[in-house]
Amino acid sequence: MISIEGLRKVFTANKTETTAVDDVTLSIKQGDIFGVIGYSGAGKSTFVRLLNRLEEPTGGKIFIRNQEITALKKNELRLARQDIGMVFQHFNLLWSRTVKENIAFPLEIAGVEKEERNQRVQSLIDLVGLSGKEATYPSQLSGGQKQRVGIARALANKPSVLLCDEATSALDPETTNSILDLLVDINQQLGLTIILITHEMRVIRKICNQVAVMENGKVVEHGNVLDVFAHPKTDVTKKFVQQLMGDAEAENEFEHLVHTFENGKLIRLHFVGETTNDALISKLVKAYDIDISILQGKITRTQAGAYGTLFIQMTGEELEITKAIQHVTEKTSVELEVIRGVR
Amino acid sequence: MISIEGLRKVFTANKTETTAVDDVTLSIKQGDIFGVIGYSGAGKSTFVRLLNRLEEPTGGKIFIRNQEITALKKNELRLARQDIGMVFQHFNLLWSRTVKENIAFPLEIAGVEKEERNQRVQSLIDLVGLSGKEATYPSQLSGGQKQRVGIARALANKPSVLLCDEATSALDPETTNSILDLLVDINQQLGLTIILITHEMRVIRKICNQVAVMENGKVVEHGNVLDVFAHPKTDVTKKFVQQLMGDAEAENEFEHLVHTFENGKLIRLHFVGETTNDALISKLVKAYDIDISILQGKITRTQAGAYGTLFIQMTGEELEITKAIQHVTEKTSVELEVIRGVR
Amino acid sequence: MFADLFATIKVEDIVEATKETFYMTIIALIGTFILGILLGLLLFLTNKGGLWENKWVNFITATFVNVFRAIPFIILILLLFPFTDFLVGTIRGPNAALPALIIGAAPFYGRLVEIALREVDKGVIEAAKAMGAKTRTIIFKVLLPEAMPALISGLTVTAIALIGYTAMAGAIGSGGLGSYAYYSGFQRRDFDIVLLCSVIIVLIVFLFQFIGDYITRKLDKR
Amino acid sequence: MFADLFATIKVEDIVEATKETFYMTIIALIGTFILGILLGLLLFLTNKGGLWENKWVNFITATFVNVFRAIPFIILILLLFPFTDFLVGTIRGPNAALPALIIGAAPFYGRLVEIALREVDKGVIEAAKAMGAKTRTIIFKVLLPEAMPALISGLTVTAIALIGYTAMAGAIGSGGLGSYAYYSGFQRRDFDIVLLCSVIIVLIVFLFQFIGDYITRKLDKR
Amino acid sequence: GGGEEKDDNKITVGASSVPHAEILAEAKPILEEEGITLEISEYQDYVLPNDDLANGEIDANYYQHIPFLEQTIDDTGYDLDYIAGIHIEPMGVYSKGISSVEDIPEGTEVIMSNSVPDHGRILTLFEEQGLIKIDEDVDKARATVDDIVENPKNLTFLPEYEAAVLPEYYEREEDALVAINTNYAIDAGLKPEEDGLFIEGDESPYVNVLAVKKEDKDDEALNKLAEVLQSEEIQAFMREKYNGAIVPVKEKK
Ligand SMILES: Nc1ncnc2c1ncn2[C@@H]1O[C@H](COP(=O)(O)OP(=O)(O)OP(=O)(O)O)[C@@H](O)[C@H]1O
Ligand SMILES: Nc1ncnc2c1ncn2[C@@H]1O[C@H](COP(=O)(O)OP(=O)(O)OP(=O)(O)O)[C@@H](O)[C@H]1O
Ligand SMILES: [Mg+2]
Ligand SMILES: [Mg+2]
Repeated sequence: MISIEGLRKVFTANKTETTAVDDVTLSIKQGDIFGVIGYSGAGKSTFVRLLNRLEEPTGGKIFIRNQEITALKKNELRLARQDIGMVFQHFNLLWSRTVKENIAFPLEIAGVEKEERNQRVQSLIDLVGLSGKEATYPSQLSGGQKQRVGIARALANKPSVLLCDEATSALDPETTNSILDLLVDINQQLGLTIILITHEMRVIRKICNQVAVMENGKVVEHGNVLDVFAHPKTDVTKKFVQQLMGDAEAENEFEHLVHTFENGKLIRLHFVGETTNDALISKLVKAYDIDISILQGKITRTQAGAYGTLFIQMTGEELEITKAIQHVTEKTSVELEVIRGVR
Repeated sequence: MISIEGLRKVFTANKTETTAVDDVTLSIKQGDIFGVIGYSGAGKSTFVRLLNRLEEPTGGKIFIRNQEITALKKNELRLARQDIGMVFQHFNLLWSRTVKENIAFPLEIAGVEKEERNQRVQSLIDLVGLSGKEATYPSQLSGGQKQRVGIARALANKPSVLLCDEATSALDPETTNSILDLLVDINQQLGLTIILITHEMRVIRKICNQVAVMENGKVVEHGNVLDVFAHPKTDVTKKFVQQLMGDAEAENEFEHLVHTFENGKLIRLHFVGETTNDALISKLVKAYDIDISILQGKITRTQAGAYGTLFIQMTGEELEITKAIQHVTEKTSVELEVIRGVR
Repeated sequence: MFADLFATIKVEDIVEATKETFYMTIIALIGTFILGILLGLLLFLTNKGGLWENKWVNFITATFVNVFRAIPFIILILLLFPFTDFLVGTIRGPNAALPALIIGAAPFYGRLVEIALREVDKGVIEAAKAMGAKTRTIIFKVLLPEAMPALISGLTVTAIALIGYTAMAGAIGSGGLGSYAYYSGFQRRDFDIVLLCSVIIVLIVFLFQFIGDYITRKLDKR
Repeated sequence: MFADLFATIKVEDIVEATKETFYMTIIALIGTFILGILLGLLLFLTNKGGLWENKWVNFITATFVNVFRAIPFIILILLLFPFTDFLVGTIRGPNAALPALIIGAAPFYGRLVEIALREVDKGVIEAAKAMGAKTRTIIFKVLLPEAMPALISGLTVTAIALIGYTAMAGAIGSGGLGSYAYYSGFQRRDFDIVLLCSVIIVLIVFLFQFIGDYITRKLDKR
Repeated sequence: GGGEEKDDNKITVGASSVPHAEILAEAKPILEEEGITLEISEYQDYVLPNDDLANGEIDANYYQHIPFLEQTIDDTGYDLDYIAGIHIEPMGVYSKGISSVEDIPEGTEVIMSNSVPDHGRILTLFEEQGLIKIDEDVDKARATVDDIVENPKNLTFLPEYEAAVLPEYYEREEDALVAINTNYAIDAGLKPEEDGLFIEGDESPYVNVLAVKKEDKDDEALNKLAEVLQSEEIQAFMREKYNGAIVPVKEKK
């Protein structure tokens, strides 16, 4: 569907060059929901803007549906763009148009008839929860309302590719969920391919099947969401995964755990998705003469099984504890790390 | 510190009235980090903008440090505002000024001397991670970089109150964390009072001690973060809490759990923060002849003890299971809900 | 009392002059609006980074605009005689003044249009581009509507400048208040006429300003 | 060849006229800039929803601006004689034209300033207010810098209109290319002079336009 | 242009509004009795009436004096002529601070109209007073400031002011000499005979004429118009209405 080869973008400002996107090679399949994550300034927005050539690449090629976007003439590009929806980080609504007229705009561009236009616009307004605000001008909307207009506008022309630049960052979780559900719906029903920049791992986890992690303009890791998250290779990815797993906070409060729970061993268990380990704690407690307290952590159900991290406290005889640890490391796929030994 | 009485704001547009903030009465103590959450369009931005009178209230009173903000004359208001920092949802940077000059702006207004100004600006630039971008104009920054400039600008004049309108929504988790740490630091060292709108429960949980939930212009719930989250009363709050606890997703995948785990009882355990319950599972397994698998859930460490929800599967004799359940309900503070009985 | 104060004034002459001023200003304004928008768009679109970026067209348009802005109005009127004769069929009277008024004012308005278009948010133009809009669509549905308040304010300014120009068009017998004030009033030291004409001109200016401000305010939804 | 073509032209006269045009335009432009910014700010700030919202001051400023924009230039020059005499000490020559040029052009530039200020992002003004900025600070550190590209473009437009006005100031012996072209060229049917003067005027216009565009581009960091 | 299908009994005459158009208006009813319809077309400009006459837009014009007409013919090659001279608008030199020609100090400034056709006329006046001498080889009517060969009092001639503004300079510039067309002087409340330092007499060559195309010189209706304009009735009207600013003449070509 989309294939990208050696894409580069260099900005020159005040005589210094910034390589915003650096030699990115990727391919995205039809129907993928492709997440892009990375630190602020990593080049995510620039990357997405290159895809529909809002920025002209400094180098590299982009193919969408076997059409070489980077080689298109002005008019061909125009037509190709009608099939690519885009949600902007800063909304970019026309202040001179009402909510309704803003959403109708891409339909006017594509020459959709008035009756159908009205119908589609109305159903989109309902979908994004803006009924009653049809005749309102953007300046009278809240941030999230503006963003929803932007999303409705991007979907109006039933594009086959949707580019989202932090489309839900101004939205509360409830609205985010309903928007994401909407996207998944369209994705499944019409095979819409979505490329989505986000800072919220929750969004990635909820709807993406592919993910790319960017750092300093480079894609440092990409692939299946579960693969990437289960075995993060780079520091960036690890940091992001920690957010999802709630470890980021755990890390910060580590000291606190160490001090609060003075007896027994503090252990981190890392479940990597196997159903056989579901009753692990129960088994350990029965098999060995120890007690286990669950201090903190998060377990998530994935298709493959439980996945996540738990901090536990094991108390009991030193020997029993050692045996239990041995059991875990030798007989299960759970990764175990002793944070502090018995005092 | 801040006390708000019967605050109201009604917008009139196209002859229809919108009550954006509806009779809000609240008080916020010095040094509080006060979170405001609510759906898009709930009136959060309007509420915060009323606090420094960027919007004139339709009714009600606001006191900050015993000064009646709503009664101040123009010049008094001006001076009062120099002590209130504000981070805008849409950044509102001056495009004609570089990063450095933007951050220096409130200092120029407050008449801080050049040397000290430069020094403070530089240290803020370092703190928000924009070193090297000092001389860049906003149009050449990424979304998150702009937001960080906005944050640095709001902090520049060492205000005693900081109003943040989704100050971290354009930021990746890592940067968000560092900004939040910065805020907590200032809060602790200088007693800065922070009022913070956010959609990210993570942010609330990480730094807020007080929270208010808004819906349709009204504050439907407020108080200590733990209290509000442990016993959410309204639907809105419950929805938000579910996000924090990872239940939102759990709810969605509930069906899936029910089908996958066909034996035993499916049970939801809700820990409400008591250290005595830490080893609950371990105890149950030992005391009764049952096995417990942890399917999904999240446990968070709070000052008061473990807090969170776990979905577990209990297998074993019907009788033993019943006893175990009885034990939990009668002898612990853990809330238990049987989702599906034994098949 | 009024009759006393303005004893020497012929009311019908003043009415006639007022009509002529209105006639010339309004027709010229329509022409200026159309031609000015065209010139302004051309300047904006062919400029560096514009949708039709084209150094040469930009240079030629700029030259055209600058040349006609620079020529003293009285010389312009005379230079345009052959053109006026061809277009209007006469080189005297109010109608003959129109081509010169339009060609004198349009380059000026064109520059104001260019300035207004430059203030349109780049992000919005980008959004339209991303939707695959034709340049025509961008012009008519984005650039012009988004710039409309500034375009109308600019038109108001131009309208008032045009009222000033009509005074000079008196040289070719186009009449109007300005030339009536100058030739029948000022040249003959009849300051009652100058005063009365000036008051009427000021009232007309206020009228245009009021209408312009009203429309601008109605259109501005920011 | 040049000497041949323009046999009748006295080079020193043309040089002198060019100097006078430059002199009048530049001095008047400085005055216009200052007075126009003042008027534009006053119009903007006292307008509905402005920082100094004040119906009456706004009305009075608008009246002042409109009256002076409406008076035909030649009449304006004469009305200003006592004022000019007091201020400049003479009512003849290039210096005597300055007050009329400035008072004729400033209201016009004032309107352009108002339009430019209206285009400044409301959010940025709000940010400054939230920081507790004095109105003075908002004016000098927010409104003017943020509107600067449009202010300079508007000044360029005004400068070129001023060049046109200097031609009319010839009536009081201020010299300059425009009146030289009309009196020594056009009146005597010496079209070489008209042509040469026009070419020089166009070149001056281009010069102003070029400088204006350059500054605008440099300042515009959006 | 309306030249082709000429109606013998209808003539269109271009004129400056004051006094020419007013004089024509006075003549209109008299001509009407003779069966001639007179249409008056007013001009504010000095170049167009001759252009219009040459290309047949109008049948005659009445706004210029003979030297101006001759210069136009020289400059453009138009085939124009005149039927009769009607009146003179004498040029006068005024000053608030200087009371006689003898008292004119060294280096006095002379403020004069920027209308080129007036320049020769004013300089001739100065020459008649013995204040300057104009180059012998130059046609006096076309003399410019550059043609002065002797200027014993070192007068500074400033030929660059709008004619209508001149009375203002008379009021405000006491030490200068101001050359003012009589019509402007009168409108400004000056009395030429009393206030003028020196003034043109009726021997002046600057006679305002009824100009026509050469081919129309013998046109009946136009000659009739000339006759009416020179009639006692119209001449009396001129004397009375413009009390001294206009001197009627009866010159015939
Ligand atoms: N200037 C205005 N005129 C009219 N209505 C307005 C105006 N500003 C806001 N509103 C309305 O007031 C309500 C509250 O808006 P507000 O911006 O406070 O919401 P919010 O809670 O900040 O939402 P979000 O999370 O989407 O930013 C919305 O329904 C909005 O449409
Ligand atoms: N027009 C420009 N001129 C110069 N540099 C630019 C320009 N646009 C972006 N950059 C730089 O390119 C880099 C990447 O920017 P980009 O907007 O792609 O980041 P991002 O990943 O979207 O960040 P964020 O999450 O903060 O939005 C940044 O360092 C930014 O400063
Ligand atoms: Mg971005
Ligand atoms: Mg908001």
